[in-house]
Amino acid sequence: MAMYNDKVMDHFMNPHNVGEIQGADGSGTYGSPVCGDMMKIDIKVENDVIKDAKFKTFGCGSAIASSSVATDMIIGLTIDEALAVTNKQIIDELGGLPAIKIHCSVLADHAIKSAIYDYAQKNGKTYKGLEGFDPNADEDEHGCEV
Amino acid sequence: MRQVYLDYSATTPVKEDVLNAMIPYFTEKFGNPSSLYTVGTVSREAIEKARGQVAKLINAQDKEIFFTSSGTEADNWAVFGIVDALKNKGNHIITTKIEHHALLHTGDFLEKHGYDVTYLDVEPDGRVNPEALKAAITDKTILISIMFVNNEVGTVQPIKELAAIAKERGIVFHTDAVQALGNVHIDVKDLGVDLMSVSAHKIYGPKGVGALYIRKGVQLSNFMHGGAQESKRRAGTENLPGIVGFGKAAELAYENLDAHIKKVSELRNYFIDQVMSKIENVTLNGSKEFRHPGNANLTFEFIEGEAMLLYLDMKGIAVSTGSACSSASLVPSHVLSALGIPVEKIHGSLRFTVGEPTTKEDIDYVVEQLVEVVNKLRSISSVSKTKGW
Amino acid sequence: MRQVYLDYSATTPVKEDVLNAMIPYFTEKFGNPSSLYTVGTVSREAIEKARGQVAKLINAQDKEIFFTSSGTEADNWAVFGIVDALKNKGNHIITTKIEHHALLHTGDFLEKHGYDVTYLDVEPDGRVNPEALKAAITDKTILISIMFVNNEVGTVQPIKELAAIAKERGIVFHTDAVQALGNVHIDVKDLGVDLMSVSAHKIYGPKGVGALYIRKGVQLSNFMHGGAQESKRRAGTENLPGIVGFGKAAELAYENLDAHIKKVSELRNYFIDQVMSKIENVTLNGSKEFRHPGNANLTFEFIEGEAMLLYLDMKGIAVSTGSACSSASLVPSHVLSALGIPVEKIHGSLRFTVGEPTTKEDIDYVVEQLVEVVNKLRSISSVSKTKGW
Ligand SMILES: Cc1ncc(COP(=O)(O)O)c(C=O)c1O
Ligand SMILES: Cc1ncc(COP(=O)(O)O)c(C=O)c1O
Ligand code: FES
Ligand code: FES
Repeated sequence: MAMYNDKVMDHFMNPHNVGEIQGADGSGTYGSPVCGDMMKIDIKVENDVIKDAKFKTFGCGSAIASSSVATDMIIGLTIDEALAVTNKQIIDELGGLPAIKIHCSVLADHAIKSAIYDYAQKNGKTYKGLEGFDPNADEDEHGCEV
Repeated sequence: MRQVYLDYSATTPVKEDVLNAMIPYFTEKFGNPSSLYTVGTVSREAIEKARGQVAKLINAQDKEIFFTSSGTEADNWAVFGIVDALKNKGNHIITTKIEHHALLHTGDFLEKHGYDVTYLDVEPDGRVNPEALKAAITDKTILISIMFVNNEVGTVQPIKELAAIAKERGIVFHTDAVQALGNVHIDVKDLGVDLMSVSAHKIYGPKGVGALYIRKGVQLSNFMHGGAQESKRRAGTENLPGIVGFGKAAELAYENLDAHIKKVSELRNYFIDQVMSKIENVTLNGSKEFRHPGNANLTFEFIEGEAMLLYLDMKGIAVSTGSACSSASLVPSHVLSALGIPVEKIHGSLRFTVGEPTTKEDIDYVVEQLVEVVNKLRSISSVSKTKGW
Repeated sequence: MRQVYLDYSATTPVKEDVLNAMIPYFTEKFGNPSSLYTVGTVSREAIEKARGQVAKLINAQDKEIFFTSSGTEADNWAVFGIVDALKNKGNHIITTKIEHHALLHTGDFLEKHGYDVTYLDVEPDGRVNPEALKAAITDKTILISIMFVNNEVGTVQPIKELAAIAKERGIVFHTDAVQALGNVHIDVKDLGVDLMSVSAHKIYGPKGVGALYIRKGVQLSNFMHGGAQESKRRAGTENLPGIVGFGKAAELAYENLDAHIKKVSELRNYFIDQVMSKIENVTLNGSKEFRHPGNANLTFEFIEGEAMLLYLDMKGIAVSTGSACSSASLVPSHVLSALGIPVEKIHGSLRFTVGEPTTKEDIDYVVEQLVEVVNKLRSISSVSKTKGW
């Protein structure tokens, strides 16, 4: 399969951190099935550190691979560090995505922010990295044209 | 690992007999068919033989067949040829929302050049309502183009009835029969069509050769300008081996038509039954009754088509999808959209096309793998029947 | 009987290596290059490889090569694509009287659709005078199309100089290089052309595949509308084996270019010398210096070309003629006419083109037979040097 590199294919075929966390500290959903991609992410937080993250994704190969690698990346990071993760880093971690699939990585990046936003809301916390973030904002950024 | 190709509507392998027929025309019998010496006349005769073979498959006269480089070229020629020839008569064209891009994008181009194009809606099963066609005709209508068999959902149109409506109003009728050829019975005389596009690579012939049937007496402008080939109607040195291969493939399709239809439709039906009984939340898109014999277009809810396609590819299985995620422009299938299928369901659609080489063992293997893939992707998915979309 | 094909400008046989490269793509590796699964991506990669091979032969970037179904299609696309894209800028095109019909008939069509087309005269050797080009340019000129190497008399144009004139005036420059490819050195960057047409079957590749070089940044409308193939610029399922064959033929032509030119030009010169020394009242048409390496276009006075052609064919020799008697429309060669050759002489013209498989023995045989044929026909003829025309 020449469309995706081996690393993407591996994360797609054997995704890490699939599932849901019972009693999650934060939970966020981003995207819409109408756009063809929707990711839900649950996080477990202790002392501002993400102890665990799990995802469920409706979407294409690169959406699933991005979800897998993004959850891998944030486990063990502080909230501030996790908020600093960009879709560019997700792409780099995957060893690159086809240009047309870049938006699928944006999905993962936004889903993480949404989950942290939920955690912040529930715990009355504020993070610099969430400034200006609106989990319900228009999704024009990730390329859905429907 | 077993390799199962189930995308015969995308393209077919060239049959051994077809390739063998072609081979001599690359090397020894390579003459330019326009040349007057023997090496050339041998080529000319080979082309005329192929013309007869293609004509026979659709019950046309030999001289009503004009070879082109593809189904796409035949579609372009039909449309541009008629609008140019009849530009003093009108500027309105009628086609449908479910045509191949060869028609749709030609229509878009014409719209930018002062033409009016009506894209007819279709019924939920993909059929054109003859009353809708009648209602769309105006005094300015110069061409009606409606595809014979749809490439995604396989719906077969009532071409004879639709062509009769055109004829009554004195309007030229074209049909894109690229998917129909070799898969349904075609008799141009009985159908009463004026123009018909076909392509070799969908009937186990080579890629890069097609034909336009032009009913005797129909006037249309040339599309490809240059040399005097094809009775001066289509220029360019003939794709000699390709045309010979098209002829041979047409001959085989003619001899084999009933057996082919029986075989692929039985396997296709078995496939659909198996899938439906083993996987939940699956729907069949298109028409049950009026359908390409090999086509099964299915929606697997709650998961996305490109992901399924890639998984299946890892298991040696080749299929296609109408999902937006798999298209270069991220637009969901225009055909499934026109059938009124909601976008989230289009994302989960796969097209399987059974072909002549397909066996029951192939189907059993695909069903088995499909169950696994669908279960796996559904277990990853953020949507499900209980959670809803 | 010896068979000697001396019409390599009409078409060439496919080389064994080229055919072998193509074969797998008819049967096992038959996937549609647009398909996402492995069977499709294998095809896509084969096409990209071929694109690189063709690009290298003319020193283009890979992505500047767009495959078409023929040189004819490339010519049509270049012209229609530019006139549509630049229709707000002007409606005047400049080309020459000696172009291939793919250009001339496209020009005729445009003239019927409100365009002005200037067909430049040429010098007696077939070359375009750069001053004549300059003089023909108007404020409305949007395209200049001048062929690189003429197919009948083999004259090579000063393309670099002509393209520079176009560039200075900001006009798009196209060249039909169908006869040039593989026969002269081509470097599109050095030449400064915007568009260039080529065809596989003139360089020992298959019939039915060509390409248009589109310099990066040149805007032109699509000609073939439909699917997203060729970066959305040329629709239609790709002629996969044909493209692979074109790639291989281009690779071989690249490796072999200097040796090819040396070999065919030496044989061609030997042929001309032999004919001239053994037959009287023969003239060479075209340019001595600026000439296709394999081309010998000769006029045999007092006799008619079709008759010579048929006689030679009886002796296993394949050549072509510019005689009106051999053309479907009974019009003498427009190229020889444009060179100012009188009609009665055009009737006696034969085009011989030497190719890679040609041997010295072939040439000796042809000369021997030619002497006989010319003598025989002259003995029958009602005209002669002494009697006059
Ligand atoms: C219905 C239909 N029309 C036209 C075409 C175009 O034919 P071709 O691939 O020969 O250009 C296809 C297949 O690609 C098709 O399925
Ligand atoms: C100069 C020239 N241009 C264009 C063409 C047309 O190319 P094709 O035969 O590939 O259509 C030819 C040959 O036929 C030619 O010699
Ligand atoms: S989810 Fe649609 S392109 Fe990735
Ligand atoms: S002499 Fe017979 S066609 Fe010219």
